[in-house]
Amino acid sequence: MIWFTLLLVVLVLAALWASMTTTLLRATLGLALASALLSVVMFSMGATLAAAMELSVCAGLISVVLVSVASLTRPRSIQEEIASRRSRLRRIWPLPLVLIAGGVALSFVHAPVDIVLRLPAGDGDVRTVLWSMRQLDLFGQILILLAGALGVLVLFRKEAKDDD
Amino acid sequence: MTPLLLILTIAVPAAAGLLVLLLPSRRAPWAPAVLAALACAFELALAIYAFPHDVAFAWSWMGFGAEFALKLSRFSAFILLGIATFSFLVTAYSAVSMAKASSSRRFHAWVLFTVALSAGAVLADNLILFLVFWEGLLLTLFAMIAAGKTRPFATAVKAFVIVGVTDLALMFGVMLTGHLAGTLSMSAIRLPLDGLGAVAFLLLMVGAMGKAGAMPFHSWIPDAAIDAPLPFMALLPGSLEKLLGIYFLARISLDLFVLTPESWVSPVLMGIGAATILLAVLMALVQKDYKKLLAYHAISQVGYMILGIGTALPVGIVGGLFHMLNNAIYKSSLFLSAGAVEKEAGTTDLRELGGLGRSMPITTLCFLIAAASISGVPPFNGFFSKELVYDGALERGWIFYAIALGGSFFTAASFLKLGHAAFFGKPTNAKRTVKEAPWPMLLPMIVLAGLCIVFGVANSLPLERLVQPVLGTAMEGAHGGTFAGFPTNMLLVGLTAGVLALAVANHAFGVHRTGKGIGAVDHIHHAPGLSSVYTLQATGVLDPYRMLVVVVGVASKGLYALDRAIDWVYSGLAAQSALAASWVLRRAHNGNVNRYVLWALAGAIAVVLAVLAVMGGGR
Amino acid sequence: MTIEMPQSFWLYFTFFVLLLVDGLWCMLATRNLVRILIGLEILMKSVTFFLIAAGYLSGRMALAQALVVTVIVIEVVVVVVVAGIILGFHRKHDSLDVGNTKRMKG
Amino acid sequence: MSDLLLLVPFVAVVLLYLLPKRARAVGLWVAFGILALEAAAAVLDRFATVDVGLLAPLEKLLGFHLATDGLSGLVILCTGLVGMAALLVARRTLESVNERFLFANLVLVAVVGINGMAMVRDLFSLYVFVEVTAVATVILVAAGRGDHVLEGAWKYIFLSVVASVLMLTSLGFFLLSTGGITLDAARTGLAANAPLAWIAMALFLCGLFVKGAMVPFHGWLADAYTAAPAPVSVFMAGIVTKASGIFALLRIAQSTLGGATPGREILLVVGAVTIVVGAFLALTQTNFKRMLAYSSISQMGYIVLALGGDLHLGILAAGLHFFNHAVSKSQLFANAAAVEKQLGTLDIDEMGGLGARMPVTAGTSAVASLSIAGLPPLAGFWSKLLIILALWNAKEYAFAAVAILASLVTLAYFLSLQRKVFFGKPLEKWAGAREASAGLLVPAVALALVTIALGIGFPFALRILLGGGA
Repeated sequence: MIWFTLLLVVLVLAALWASMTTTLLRATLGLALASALLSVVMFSMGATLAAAMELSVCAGLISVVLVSVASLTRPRSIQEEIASRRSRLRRIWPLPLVLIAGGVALSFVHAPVDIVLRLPAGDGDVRTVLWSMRQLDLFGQILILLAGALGVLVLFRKEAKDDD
Repeated sequence: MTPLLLILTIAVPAAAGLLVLLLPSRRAPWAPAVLAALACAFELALAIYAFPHDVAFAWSWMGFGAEFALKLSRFSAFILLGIATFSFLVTAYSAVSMAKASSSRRFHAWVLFTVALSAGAVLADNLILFLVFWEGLLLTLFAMIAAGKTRPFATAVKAFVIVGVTDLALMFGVMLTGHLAGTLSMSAIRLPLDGLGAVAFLLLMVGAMGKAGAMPFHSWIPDAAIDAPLPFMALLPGSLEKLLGIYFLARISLDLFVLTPESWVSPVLMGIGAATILLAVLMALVQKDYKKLLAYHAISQVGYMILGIGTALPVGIVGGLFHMLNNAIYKSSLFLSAGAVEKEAGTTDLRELGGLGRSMPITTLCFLIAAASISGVPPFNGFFSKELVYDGALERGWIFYAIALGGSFFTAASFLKLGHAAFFGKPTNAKRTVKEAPWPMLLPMIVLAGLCIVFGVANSLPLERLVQPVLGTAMEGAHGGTFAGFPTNMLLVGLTAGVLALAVANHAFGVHRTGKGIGAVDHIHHAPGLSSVYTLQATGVLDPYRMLVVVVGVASKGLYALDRAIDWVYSGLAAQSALAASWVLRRAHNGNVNRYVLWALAGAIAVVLAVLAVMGGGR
Repeated sequence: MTIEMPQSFWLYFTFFVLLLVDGLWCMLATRNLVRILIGLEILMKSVTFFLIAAGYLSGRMALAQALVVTVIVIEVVVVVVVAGIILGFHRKHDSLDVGNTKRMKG
Repeated sequence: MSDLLLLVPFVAVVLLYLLPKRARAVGLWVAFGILALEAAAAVLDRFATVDVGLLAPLEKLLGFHLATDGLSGLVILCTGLVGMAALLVARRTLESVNERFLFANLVLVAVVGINGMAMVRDLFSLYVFVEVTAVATVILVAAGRGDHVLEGAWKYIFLSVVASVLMLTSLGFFLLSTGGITLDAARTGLAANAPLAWIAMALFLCGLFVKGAMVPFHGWLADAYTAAPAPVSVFMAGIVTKASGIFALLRIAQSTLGGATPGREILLVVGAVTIVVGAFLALTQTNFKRMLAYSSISQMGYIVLALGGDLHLGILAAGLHFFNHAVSKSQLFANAAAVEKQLGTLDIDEMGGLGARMPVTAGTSAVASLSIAGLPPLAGFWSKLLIILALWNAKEYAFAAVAILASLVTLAYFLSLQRKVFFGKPLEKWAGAREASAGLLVPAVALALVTIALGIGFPFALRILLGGGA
């Protein structure tokens, strides 16, 4: 139990680093790390399929997208960087304090929670659920991927057109 | 007599209105007016044919008590006849006066829609159906004012807001009434006037008064008088709105609710009536514009009707309804005369008018008859209805009678001033040669003036055929079953005559005192009794006229301020605070998406906390 | 290595809230559009975590996983679209500053 | 049949991309045809009863577990009408064939999403389809040519993500409290008065409030509508926002809340606040589309307010107002598109007297404005009357009063709009302005006719609706 809690603490720390670090590249790295840690958390909770998806798509694909966006855009000049760092520090420094305070405060809460329909673990295999009960969601996935493809077509190709 | 005929009374004008809108107006500019007049003539024929019948039918409609129910009763047949008559006369008149106006087509279309909706409102026997027609009239009112000429939009919006507010009250009233009565069928409702019933009655009353233009919902009428086309003034504020407003007031007082003299609502109604009479007539007295003066009288006369109905006595109610009929006759005649003057002399400013009596003799004659009628001179119709109202008012309290009589004095005084300034004296505007108005404009005036005489001399005709059947059994036992004939209470007649004489004397003296530019040849100047008053004034010790002028002037100015204050509440305070609210809210939307996200999160937290609070409280 | 799993709702809830606040703060406190995208991702992590935890605590793991799989697919599409918009901003204003997203007011 | 509503537009998009590039002009008409069929299906059909024999193997194969009822039919009908209007507007306002092709495809994708929302019985699938529609719409906005398209799209998707977070958190709570995420499971949990279930419902409602732009969740809407290209704003205002926010609320109120405390109170308060704030915000706007956008917020508040009233009458009233507002508001945006195309501006302070130059646009916009403001005998009057009756029956007199009083403000801003744009003196500046081309007038006139026809024939329509058990 302690190990699991520690894992979660590290997950939050990674996310905190992603949101506080100075350069975009490091932030992306932090995010990928957080994603990977979440994947481990899911795995240890028994959610293997979701963990695999999280690792490959979020830690993998999304990081690629983020890195390419960062590389496609103009890096800021040194002056801009320095000026922005100061103002950024002013806005971001309370965050760790808030997180620590929030974590400590919430750790004292032990009000009973009615989880009404607690079942013994294991309500069937995820593949069965996904393929025989959630077909509509699968259709939705295909559909949103189609929309995303159209989006890529228009939003990214527009850039190519403008570059010509 | 089939239900079909009832529907035709609504459908024919509506269809004619649509047809007018579709006509090619460039090719035949006269067509809309002619079509309108024809449709109104047909409407009149229908109304006359339907008059002696009793028809009622209902089609099930929406499912929650709202039925498409029409009913022709004694009362609605009477009002329908009035609507048809006045719309016919006014369309005949506007065929000439509006023929060349670019807005003729739209104007006539809206007149026809107004007639259709009015007929519907009068015939409706279901509160929801009634509401639909009534609200539709709001729309045509707006459109008709907007069809006028100079900057009418502000007026239109003002009229719309005021009438809209009163219609909201009506809407609430209808709901409450339906809720209390358990039915929406008007002929089935009979509620006692206590508790919520009284509230419902007052809400409905506000709606009726807003339509009739009683104080304090009158504010738009004088403004509209300047801006709107004159046939409109003659038709809507002059006659139809009074007919409809008083019809509905009488319906709720007589049918839907049980109004007895003991109820506290009765003095409220009488008080509103009395206040309307006096305040509006004092406003009228200081006006210097023909149309505006008439407009304030249009408000003042409503006071008599409300006072009469408010007495809750048969004599007063009959008087009030008879006065409604009479008022519609002479007031539309007066508005039409104003229209004729405006068309021929080019202005309605009394300071620029004068001596029209010679160039427009027929108009002048009609004006004189109508003015005598509104002032309550026997044997014209206004005299008889006012006497009935006086009779009822005196029975309920001398103060109401005194105010009503005072109103008569000022009415007479202001019409003496108006007639004197416009039709007698020297023509002040010599450059323009004024001719008599054309016949199609004169005819309606003549017909209406003739009615003033007929309904006065032969008052048993309207009273026994039209008005008294409305009360039904309540008439029996009182006054031998009829109020026709010359008033029996000679004391009241004497007082009326005295007041009229006083008005004449006052006018004569006033003209003599201030009369610059107005000829001395007028017969009024030589009225007896003048010299003694004059001597008294000449001593300089006591100047009753000046005192009167000062008192009336101060009162009028105060009332004018009050009037503007009411106006300000409508068009100033409400509008300004709405704009301020809008401005503050727009400033809050500063374009920063972070702010919007925080709003959303705050909203979500508030909703969850509210749920937790309720769930916690529920345990 | 087998890890003993806690069963307390509040433990999961605490870390869910911490991730949520972290992501929101990251989104709202920055002036850089890409960093907003990163904040958005952290938000999605927190929600994913909460869904899995809910499935775990209520014994509906399979259902929760099925949902999370779909959520991840939606998430990646949203990220790609947002990235496209960010590139559009950069193309138009040659800057990643959030000031360009605050032009319309009132 | 219900499966076809999802499959046909989807397959059409895929097939359209297989076409050679020079045949792309046909895309718009394919989409138009599909939407026309959809509207026809909604009018003629009860969906579930037809073609069971023929489609049964398909349905078994897909296993979508869809369910249709009167409410689904309502949304599908609105989608068909509004979508056709938007496509016609697109034909005249989008310049290149490629833009029109893309528009048609994305509209079809969004339509699949909306059809899905109309028929699902499961909160997560609802979320998925809401998200599909949102993504397609964001791309539509961002793909436009205007100055602010990116900003509008950005704000829209930013707030959408907030909505997603709220809804997914809510689903987590539903899992915890009821173990299921179907509408029925949610109802069971709520009926048992489980606090967790109620928190979950509150969060889901908040997510939908963002999607439906209820105050204070409304920040994105005005900017997105204003920035969007003309046909996109027709489509968004007409159906997207309504389906993904308001219709979902309708569905939940109908099948899950069942008029229970505190759900009803939340809907009442949020609806009333939205009505008032939206109306006041609209009052002083100077941009044609922005005023319409805030007016949309206010009117959607009416729909939500109705859901807090008497259960059956409230849902009927909300459904009717949903339809009326979808028709009238998309028509007003089509009018705005016509004005923008002819004048090149949307600033109403610069306009004036256009009534003489553009009589059809002026006339139809007057019809739609007056209908939304609730003047008889137009359709909007009836739905507002029913809303007020629904509140009255539920003894919510104060909220009924708010609904009535706010309609005065509605009237005020629509009068001000009509006056500034169409009435008044014709300005010299616009002496050369002409009525828009027939292609832009057709949707406006058609939708105005629907408003008038429904207004006049309302009693009969109501009987059909009551018979159909909406």
